[in-house]
Amino acid sequence: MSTTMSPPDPSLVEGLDEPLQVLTADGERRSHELLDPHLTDIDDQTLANLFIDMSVVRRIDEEAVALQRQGELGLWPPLLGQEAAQIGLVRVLRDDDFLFPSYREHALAWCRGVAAEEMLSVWRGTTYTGWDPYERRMATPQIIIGAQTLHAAGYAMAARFAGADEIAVTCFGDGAMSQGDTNEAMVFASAFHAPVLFFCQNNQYAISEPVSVQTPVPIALRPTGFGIPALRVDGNDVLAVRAATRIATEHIRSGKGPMFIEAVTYRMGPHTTSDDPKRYRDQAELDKWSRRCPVTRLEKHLQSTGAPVDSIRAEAKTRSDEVARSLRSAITAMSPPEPQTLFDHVLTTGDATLQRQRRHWEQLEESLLPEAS
Amino acid sequence: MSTTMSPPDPSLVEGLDEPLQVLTADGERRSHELLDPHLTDIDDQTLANLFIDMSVVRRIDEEAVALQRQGELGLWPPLLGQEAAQIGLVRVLRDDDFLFPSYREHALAWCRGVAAEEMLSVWRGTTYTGWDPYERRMATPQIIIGAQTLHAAGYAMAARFAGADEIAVTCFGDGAMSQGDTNEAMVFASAFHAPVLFFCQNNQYAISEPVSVQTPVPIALRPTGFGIPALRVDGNDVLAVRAATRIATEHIRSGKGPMFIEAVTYRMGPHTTSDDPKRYRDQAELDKWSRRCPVTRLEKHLQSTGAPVDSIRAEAKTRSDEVARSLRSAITAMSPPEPQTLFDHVLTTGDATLQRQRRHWEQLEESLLPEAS
Amino acid sequence: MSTMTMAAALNAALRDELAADDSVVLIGEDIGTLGGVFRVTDTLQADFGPQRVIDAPLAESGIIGTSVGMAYRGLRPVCEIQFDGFVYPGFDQLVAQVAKLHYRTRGKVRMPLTVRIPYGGGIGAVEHHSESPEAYFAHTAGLRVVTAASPQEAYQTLRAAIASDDPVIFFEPKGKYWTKGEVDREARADLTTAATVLEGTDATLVAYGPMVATALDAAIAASDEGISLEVIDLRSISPIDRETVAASVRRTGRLIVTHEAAGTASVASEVITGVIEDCFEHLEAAPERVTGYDTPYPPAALEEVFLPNLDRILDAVDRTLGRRDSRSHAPAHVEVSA
Amino acid sequence: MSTMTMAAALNAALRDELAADDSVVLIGEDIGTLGGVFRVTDTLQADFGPQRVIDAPLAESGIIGTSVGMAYRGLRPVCEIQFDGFVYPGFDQLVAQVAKLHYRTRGKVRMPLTVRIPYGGGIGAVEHHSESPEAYFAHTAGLRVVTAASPQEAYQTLRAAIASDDPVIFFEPKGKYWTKGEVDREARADLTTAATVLEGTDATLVAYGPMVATALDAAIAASDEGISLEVIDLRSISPIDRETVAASVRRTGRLIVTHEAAGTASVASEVITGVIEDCFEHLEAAPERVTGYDTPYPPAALEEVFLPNLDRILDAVDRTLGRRDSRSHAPAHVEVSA
Ligand SMILES: Cc1ncc(C[n+]2csc(CCOP(=O)(O)OP(=O)(O)O)c2C)c(N)n1
Ligand SMILES: Cc1ncc(C[n+]2csc(CCOP(=O)(O)OP(=O)(O)O)c2C)c(N)n1
Ligand SMILES: [Mg+2]
Ligand SMILES: [Mg+2]
Repeated sequence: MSTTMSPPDPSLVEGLDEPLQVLTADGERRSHELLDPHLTDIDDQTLANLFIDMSVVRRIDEEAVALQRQGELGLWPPLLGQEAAQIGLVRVLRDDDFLFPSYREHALAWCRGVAAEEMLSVWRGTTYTGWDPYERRMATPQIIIGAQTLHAAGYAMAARFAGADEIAVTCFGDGAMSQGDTNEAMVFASAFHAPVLFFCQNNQYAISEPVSVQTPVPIALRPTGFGIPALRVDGNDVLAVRAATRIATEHIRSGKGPMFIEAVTYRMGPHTTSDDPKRYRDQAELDKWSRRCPVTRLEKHLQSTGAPVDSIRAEAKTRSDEVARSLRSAITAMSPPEPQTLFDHVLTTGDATLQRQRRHWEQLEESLLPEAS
Repeated sequence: MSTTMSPPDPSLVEGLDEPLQVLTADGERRSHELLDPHLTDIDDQTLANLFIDMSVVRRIDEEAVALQRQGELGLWPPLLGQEAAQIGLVRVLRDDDFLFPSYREHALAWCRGVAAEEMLSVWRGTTYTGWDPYERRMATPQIIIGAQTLHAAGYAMAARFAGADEIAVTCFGDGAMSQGDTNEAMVFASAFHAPVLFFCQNNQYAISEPVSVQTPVPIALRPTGFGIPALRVDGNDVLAVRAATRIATEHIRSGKGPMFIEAVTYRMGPHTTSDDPKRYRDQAELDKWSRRCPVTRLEKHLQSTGAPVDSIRAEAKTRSDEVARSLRSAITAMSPPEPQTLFDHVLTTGDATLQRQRRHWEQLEESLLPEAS
Repeated sequence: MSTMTMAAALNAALRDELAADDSVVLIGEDIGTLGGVFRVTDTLQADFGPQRVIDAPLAESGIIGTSVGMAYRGLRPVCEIQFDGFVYPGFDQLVAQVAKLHYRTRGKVRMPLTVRIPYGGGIGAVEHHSESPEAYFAHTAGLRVVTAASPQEAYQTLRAAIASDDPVIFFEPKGKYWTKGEVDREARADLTTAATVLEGTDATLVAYGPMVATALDAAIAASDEGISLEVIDLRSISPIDRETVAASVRRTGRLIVTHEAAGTASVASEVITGVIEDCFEHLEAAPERVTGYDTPYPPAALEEVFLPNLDRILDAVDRTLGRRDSRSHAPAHVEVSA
Repeated sequence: MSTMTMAAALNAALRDELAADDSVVLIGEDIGTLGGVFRVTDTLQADFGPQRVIDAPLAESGIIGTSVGMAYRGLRPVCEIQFDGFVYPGFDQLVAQVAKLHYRTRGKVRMPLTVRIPYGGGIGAVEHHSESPEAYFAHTAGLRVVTAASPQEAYQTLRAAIASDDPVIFFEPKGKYWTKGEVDREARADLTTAATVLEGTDATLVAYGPMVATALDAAIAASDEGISLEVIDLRSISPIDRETVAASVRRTGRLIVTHEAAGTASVASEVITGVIEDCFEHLEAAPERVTGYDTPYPPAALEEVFLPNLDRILDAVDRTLGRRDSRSHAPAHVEVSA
């Protein structure tokens, strides 16, 4: 009972004063006692791959924004500025770890083998789900803020009950910290010692609301109140996120229960293509964060290590161009769903009422065929 | 923005290892650096009054249980064992502070001038509300777990916006800590710096579930994650609760924002009169807590101070007998509401549909009058 | 075959499903050690362990939301909502996730959840413990909504609900938990068809859950006056078995629908509208609804006024039959309430 | 009088209420600096300050629940739910607290909240941004549920909602935010009466919110074929002005009800059932409902299939009039969709 409960581990949260960082804004590698042991595999090739990943997903993002402007998409939520947070996370997860994202984790989908056009199809409005969640071991975009965090906690509970060692990972934003569901997810994860990683991308805004509207204290402090250890990391430093993710996943996989990572980053673009950030934030702030751009930072770091930056850049460009080309042709070739599919998959088995509605719709369509008039 | 936010005050929570206490289980007064400065007004008369308060509310509780057995009430949620927590709290609040209780805070209602029969009328099933919330500055029992915490946060926001210095106080249990609403209430209170006191009576159980089902860490840790300072206090020590409440209310009234108190206590009776605790807890546990009984503890303390215990006891008995007597006569005399009041107060103004339903009901009743057959 | 209460029949159904299928898990508040506040899960945790019969933290959204996650990983969660009035904190997960995931994913993800909700009034309970929220779920596409009127139906319908790959909201008429009946544990049920529990010729009386017994009482009282009522137990509240209802109304030409929930935008409105669409031309009189009034569920002292009863049903029968004088029911009334 | 969009009319109503009554406060997500995702609260925070126009943390239950607390202390909160599909996390506070507090306290505590919900589809949005959840609230006793079809009505109905001592769920047809109209800021409205927006003799067509415009188009198309439709704008979804609807049906003998929400246990079911109760004997044909189908709201590419439209309404009109051949509408259809 709580009266005899031991006080929390003082090391329950790291990085509160300054987010954990190993790459400075200028791309210099700083040694870091906590993180370095988890970066021993970092070599030029790994760095190059990370750079290429980040470049490609940024390009997909740019293409999506352009396609929306051209009317090929209804909406798009850009990840611009959050590449390091997402790539740093997903590249050290196991293939059998299951992801429960929000709507902005395009980099996770990409690294799980989702084709760019599959991602965009949701935002084109042709479907609500661009890929098979089981095939990619990643749920499709969740729009209800916070809802997916409970799904991840439940998935992790089931994994633990099954004695499996895969973990569930859920991504959400700073705004999601205020939803009851996100807090209840921490309650259940903590109570059931569930193998789940809470990954919060604090991109400083919930649409127009700065994170200060949600909380006057650092987000990473929240999970500690639930007994969940947290790491607060520079989300624009791909190596720091990578190391933090390794620390967290090892902790979780070893049966020590859930963990929480706050990746401190910045949404460099609008909330979505229909948002106008100029209404709520100034250029100075944008400039400040541009100097912390995660892609440039890694590029500078590559230079400092003497890696063949030009060829890496070229490689990234080639890959991005390929992706962009096939994306464009695939999207413009994408045909809308057959109208009668409206009636499919409501229940798994027939439903007389809906069948009847479908038949009535078909008869009416029939009667309206142009040649009929 | 959170990146530049200062880490939390290390003294954000007191009493994690051992709940704050000034009266030992044997009623000995221990000196306490943090609490003593807030107990300077304690003299024999105050102690006697506290003892009488606790005795009277315990008697009301006993009478209610008996009346339920006799079929005069449908249900009753006993406060047995939680007298010190509730009296310690309410007796140092200001009359204009507004209370948002759950369903077990009978002592709060009593000290706010609610007649015992008004309290019981809700559990007799004659009404949902036994008193005027504005007259008593106390909302009537809230049954939806956690819902009232948001009401308190909102009330406090309004008080702050109005520049008033009264505070809102909300009472809830250990189980309520898991509800989204309770956590959202801490989000709003913290974000708006609202003058609200979160008072959690951790009575170790949510019906049959021990608090360990809700959280593996002390409850008082939770608010700190929201940036809300907390005190963890021995809820069976009326002086400790009194001092903690003074610390919290002074903090809140001085504009420093919300505070949280976890009163560690024990529900000595069943969850309600329809519950059978033997199904989920053993006698040994009950015995352990009986030795910590808040009323006996204060009685022993009175003895140790050389106060006239016998006359105080006699006084308490007389008062309790009076209350019990008038309660019994009032309850048995209580008449059920007029049937047509079913249709009152749905909306503040007439509603044709409901009027019509009411008329139809009246006609049917009319047609069924015995003399008619 | 054995005689048991509805609560025992539900317990048996849960036990048999837990034994038959390892992927079935129960989750809810106080369902473990305590065996549920109504003892419907009594002894199940002792027999199947705390990972199959899970005492959950006190959070309904958390119970439904984590069940969604467990379903993602192949489990068949059976959630218990302790009382009807406590389902609302889980409403978002139910209507925006559980009901939509199969549609959202074009069939890729199935949500074979069962959500058990003890519901209905007449038990002298406190606020939030006597509600009938079925219309909210009937209006929500993607959910099956069912109930049961007898121990046998409770047993077989709950098993069918758990076995179904659709999410099913299973409303248990808590007022009938202690009524006894024969239960055949071999019998199986579908989740789609209504049952004609009494055949009649003068009017069709549609009920479900706790009101089926009252409907049968009404039929008896009516028969004393030479009125023959056909009583239909809807069983599936959504989708509704319109065939069975319409077939009956085509024969009787008259319809009365009764349930405890308030009448506005209710299941009764839907049954009546469906009949209008299916066999308007066969109606010889205006269909009648006999439901709770459009007030919140009242304090116990007023619930008898709120709830539909024999007299209100017989009064409606009279109206559909064009017989206005209701006094004749006074005796029947006395009889029954005696 | 001045011409403005519905969004501007709503902004004007909020501004005028904020100015007229110090106890009015606005709370919601992004309603401050941003002025709301639809700009309905544009410039209000700048003019009335952050304590009267409150940017809330991202939590709907918190928004409704703290508004209850603010109302306890005498304020008149106007809550904005950013989109229809996000109201469900606040459902418990709405149905178990806001709707019940006045009844629970026997009139001692009033809940003069207004909850603004931009609703409805046809705007090519992503999931959860095009729903019509009004039936959930219409079924809930203790709430007023209203909507508006024109800038003028939006202005006066929102002001009446804020001035009302009852909790009001105000559904704003977001698809009509940018339609313009004359607005008289002196005009006042009640929250209870329906409006006959077009008089006719052959059939009564009941609509509200975004469907009123479509209903009027249908009336025009029908008149080309010599059919005279009476169009009623319900305005108050709950309680429903049954007098006005029944009076019309008594004259026309025929009824069609249309809304975007799914049809089962819906407002259409209720309007039809109410008419059955009020004037069954005047009905010359079965009433028809033309609503969204019983599926979740579909992806944008399919919403035109889901939503009721001119053809479906005219088809229903034909059915009530016993004219089966719908082809004749093809031209009308082409016309309108051109
Ligand atoms: C329950 C709910 N309420 C409101 C919204 C509208 N909405 C969409 S995104 C958003 C802000 C989310 O901010 P955050 O959680 O920080 O994620 P980010 O967009 O910054 O990645 C809001 C309010 C929603 N989608 N769901
Ligand atoms: C939303 C909701 N869910 C479930 C319940 C049923 N219920 C009533 S009391 C209770 C336990 C509450 O425990 P706690 O918060 O510790 O308060 P206590 O009864 O111990 O004072 C539960 C689960 C409820 N009233 N409301
Ligand atoms: Mg954000
Ligand atoms: Mg408790």
